[in-house]
Amino acid sequence: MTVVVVTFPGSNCDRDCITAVVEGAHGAALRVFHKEHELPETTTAVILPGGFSFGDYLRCGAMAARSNLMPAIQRFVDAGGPVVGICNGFQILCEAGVLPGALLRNRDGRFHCEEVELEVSGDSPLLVAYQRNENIVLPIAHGEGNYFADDDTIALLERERRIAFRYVARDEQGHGAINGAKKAIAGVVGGPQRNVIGLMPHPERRSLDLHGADDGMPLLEALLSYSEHRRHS
Amino acid sequence: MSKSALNKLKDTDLTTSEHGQAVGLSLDEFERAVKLIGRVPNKVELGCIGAMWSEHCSYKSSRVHLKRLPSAGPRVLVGPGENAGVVDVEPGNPQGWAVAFKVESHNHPSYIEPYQGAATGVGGILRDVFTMGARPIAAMNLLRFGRVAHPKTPSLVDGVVRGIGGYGNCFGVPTVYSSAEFDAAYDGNVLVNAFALGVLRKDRIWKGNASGVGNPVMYVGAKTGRDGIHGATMASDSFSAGKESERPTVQVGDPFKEKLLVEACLELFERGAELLVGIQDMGAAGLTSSLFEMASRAGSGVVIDLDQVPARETGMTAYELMLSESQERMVLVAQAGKDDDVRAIFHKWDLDCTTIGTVSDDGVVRLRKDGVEVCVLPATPLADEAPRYERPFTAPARPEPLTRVDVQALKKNPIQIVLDVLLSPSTAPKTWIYKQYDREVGAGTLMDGTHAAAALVRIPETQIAVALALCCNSRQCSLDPHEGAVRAVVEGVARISAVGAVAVGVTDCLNYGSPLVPEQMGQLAAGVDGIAHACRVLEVPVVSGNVSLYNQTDDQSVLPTPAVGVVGVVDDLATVAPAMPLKAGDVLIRIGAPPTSLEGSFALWGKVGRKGALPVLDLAATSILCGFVRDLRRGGHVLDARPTLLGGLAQCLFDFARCADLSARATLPVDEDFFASFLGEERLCFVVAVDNQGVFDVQRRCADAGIASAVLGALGVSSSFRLQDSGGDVVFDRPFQKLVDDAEAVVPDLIASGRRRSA
Amino acid sequence: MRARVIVRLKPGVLDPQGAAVEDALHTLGFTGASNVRVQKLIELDVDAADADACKLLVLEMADQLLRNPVIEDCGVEVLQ
Amino acid sequence: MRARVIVRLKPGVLDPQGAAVEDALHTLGFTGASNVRVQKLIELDVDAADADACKLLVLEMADQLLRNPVIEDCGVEVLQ
Ligand SMILES: Nc1ncnc2c1ncn2[C@@H]1O[C@H](COP(=O)(O)OP(=O)(O)O)[C@@H](O)[C@H]1O
Ligand SMILES: [Mg+2]
Repeated sequence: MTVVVVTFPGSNCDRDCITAVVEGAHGAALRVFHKEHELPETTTAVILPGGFSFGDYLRCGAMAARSNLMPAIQRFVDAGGPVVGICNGFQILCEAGVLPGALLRNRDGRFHCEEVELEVSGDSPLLVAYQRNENIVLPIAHGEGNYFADDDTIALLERERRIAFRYVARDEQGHGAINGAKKAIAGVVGGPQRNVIGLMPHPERRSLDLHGADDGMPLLEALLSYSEHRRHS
Repeated sequence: MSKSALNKLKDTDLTTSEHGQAVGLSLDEFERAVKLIGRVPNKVELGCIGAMWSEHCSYKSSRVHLKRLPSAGPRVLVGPGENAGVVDVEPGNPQGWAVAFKVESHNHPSYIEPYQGAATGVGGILRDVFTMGARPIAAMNLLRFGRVAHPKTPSLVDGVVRGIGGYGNCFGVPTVYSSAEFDAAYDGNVLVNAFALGVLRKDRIWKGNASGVGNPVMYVGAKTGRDGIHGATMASDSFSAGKESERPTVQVGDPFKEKLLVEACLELFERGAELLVGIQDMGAAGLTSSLFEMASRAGSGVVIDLDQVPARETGMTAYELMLSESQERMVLVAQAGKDDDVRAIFHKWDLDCTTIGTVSDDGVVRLRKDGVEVCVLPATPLADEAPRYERPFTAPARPEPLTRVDVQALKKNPIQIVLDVLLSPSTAPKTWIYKQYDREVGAGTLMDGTHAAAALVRIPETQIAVALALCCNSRQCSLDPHEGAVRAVVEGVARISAVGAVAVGVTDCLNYGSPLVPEQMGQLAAGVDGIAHACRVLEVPVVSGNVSLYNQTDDQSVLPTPAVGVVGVVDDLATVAPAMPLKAGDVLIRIGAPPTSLEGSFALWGKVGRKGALPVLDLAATSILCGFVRDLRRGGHVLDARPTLLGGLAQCLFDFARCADLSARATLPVDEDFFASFLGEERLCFVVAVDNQGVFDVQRRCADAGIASAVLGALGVSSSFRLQDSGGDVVFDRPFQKLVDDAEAVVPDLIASGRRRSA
Repeated sequence: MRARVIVRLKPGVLDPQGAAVEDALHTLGFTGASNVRVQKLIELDVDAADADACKLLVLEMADQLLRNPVIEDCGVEVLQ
Repeated sequence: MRARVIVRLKPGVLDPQGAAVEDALHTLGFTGASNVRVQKLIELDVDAADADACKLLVLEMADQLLRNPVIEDCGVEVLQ
């Protein structure tokens, strides 16, 4: 059983994700470089880590979404394989069309690194380790986390309970106060079997003893147990 | 003479002393150069000499003083002289971990273009660190801006903060500590000092050596453009009106490219000496300083074909290629025949990597362009025999001590005095700044400057943590440059002690005015002595640093600002409680003897003129105090600790309360003066937060150690922040949340006011 | 041949940068400024036989990389 | 009146974004693309009597806010 953490040239949370999987969740993890064309055969789950995959030039995630490895990741998704995209990883999944919508620049034009309160709100096998409607606290660190999708898409996401996480702090229109995200969306569920999650906050930064809190662990644990479960079924 | 006459010359044209002036060489220096090489230099050679002998690269005014800094110690693996200093973290383990760190200034560029200036400052210091073989895991910065009311201040703050964040966040280093203060003395010269620390195995340290005749010299990273030509000479000159047209093209940073560079270099380092001989980044004075320094360190020479240097623009001359300060470039010397293996690593990371020459044995740097030899200069003499000046200096005059009248005037309105301290931009919380920095990338940040006295970052995959702080009380330095510098070191050591770490090394960035003004040179000399003295007594070596002079515009020079970065180690991070949340009822205990006067305190700054005689700090006692608090902090009942610094005890208590999100109340013990105890800064104490059951234990340990302690009050007892005098009378009492909101608003309001003001 | 691609946010998409610039212009006293949009303009040289071929090629680049159809429209001009 | 400001990096100033886009285009097979520069284009409505007044006003805005004179040049066009 192997969690693959994809390394794009400007990924800078890839090591953190590996540490979270190995040290925090006691799983096995492997870095795979974006220039590969295939995932290793042992791959049971994939994490697209945070960072600035290609410098975030042009649009965050745009160039990474067109890298060699992406078709293989798409096939993995189509086959029901669990995938989590964190921060830049979320941006990449949107750019690649694996998840709907896009992430725009934060409404105030600034980078934000701070803890935010989130409501776990969607249905996905990767969210089962959280209580339904549980509120958790995770750090964000992004300049472009302002989620956008057209109204039909948003309505669909709501109807299908595919909004994985929402920011608790909202503005008058119900958008995320921190960055302007439509309907305060901080994370989205996708994939044929709800097997993909993209989110702006960083669960891997709340997964070890030294972090003093472990609100990120349930997501990582679910990722591991779901891939384990798939392997046996 | 202006640069234009020099611009007209071709690469190989011979120069005169007047051209020398255009590259920053005095008449004497030009003649010295002629004597050294036995002939008149051509334009390329003159450019190289000008850069190498600039203040920035040669330290010609400061070198005689820097020698006095203690740089040896059992943990020092690499001292000053290399790109960064390296200190042992695991002395018992021959393959164990070490840390490489350094602080560097980017003051002049940041004033001209705040975003790019600050960004490239971060880029430069990161390269200095990873060049040693280290993976950067933490960054800090020390910023000094002009008055809040100065029209340029808001946009400078905004640009600098965005620039630091823009670079560090993308590169992927957590920026864990930031010191930002404001004073009219920085109106025309901001200070942007950037610090970086990386981790490496002590048996895998790399240096900038060009050894091994016949080995290929390779160029990696970004292409060379016409950026920042003469940057090093610019940093060695003061600003004045009318010089704007001589500004070099601004260097633009590309943090993404730097990220590729660090990954590629670390992969190369993994392969070790099988492929690599030596490596150096191109910093100030670009290709010139890296080639000359690498050759001179190895006692070798190099033959370089400048046509092989990847150029971003067409028609670049040898002069331009040698003096460009384009960012994100490195020079390395590979093992003969291994060019292709090296290239493969860089290509994997989509980077240019070109062989530009070979190592020779004649000690000469030879440059060819278009088949013509354009430069033949001896490496070692140029690097080692740079001019060195014992500039005349005068010992700084000691200001008058405070008079009764000064102090009485202050005491008339104690509430306002305390408010002035708590709500000053220099002491106000820097949350607005910190939020723009990714402080957690790497997932190893246990504490950062937003909530703790110092930052604490884990060395990946270990139970070891590194503590860091970057400090300077510039106002105290302006009153007493020696004592102020002593206190900058003490502040750093106190901060890292407060998070439970042992200080293992220091890096310093000496920011002063013009070395040609004897008073300002005197400040530098005294500052060096102060750092040297404190480091000796506290037994912590200075392993790297930087000097930034000419921080003056016309006649206004900055406050003397020796920024001191202190690095400490926590062997086992299980021993420091992970940022345990404080709770209502936790008790605040002051440890150490309180100040008895207001000399040198922030409360009086700007109110009494340049007055205040800082007493000499008892370093031995302070050292014992720091060690004592460090031991207290490790395990037991002490949940958090902070030294009393800028703004004294009042500020310290407020920071405690603000970070804990709980109000605080404090009453002085009998026979203490409200003003001296709450606002004095002439002596250092600590405040510790202790859970209720631990109070007796902590007091007993203090008594056993012969250290003064006093229970001042507690957190969260009411909704007001209250300071009471020895008699129990309430002197200062404000709704806590309002005070916090007001303090938090100071910096964002400053930025917003800039928008309004430029209307 | 030099071409120019203008990438603009689609009408319904919030343009935070444009809004910020508009705010700043207002505080600076340019109260008459409105509907500010910040767009991207990409200029590049293209190896193409003629203007039509150039335009086609650049449109292709735009579809594959330069714009994100979820949020952006784009227009291509051939300069010379 | 609608105006358009093109803010471009001065010649010689590094454009990391342009370089990255160029690299990406090459990887996607568009090997004929070169000299890629990514610039900013700001469009806005202005309260002005005529095209000349409009242009003057926008130039003023550009100098005060829209461009960074140390590294950027700009051009103003009045659209209608
Ligand atoms: N104030 C100082 N204290 C200690 N070491 C210093 C100081 N200033 C410079 N050095 C050391 O001198 C050497 C040259 O530094 P510098 O010229 O800043 O490096 P770079 O070429 O990277 O700019 C470095 O090893 C640096 O650490
Ligand atoms: Mg260097």
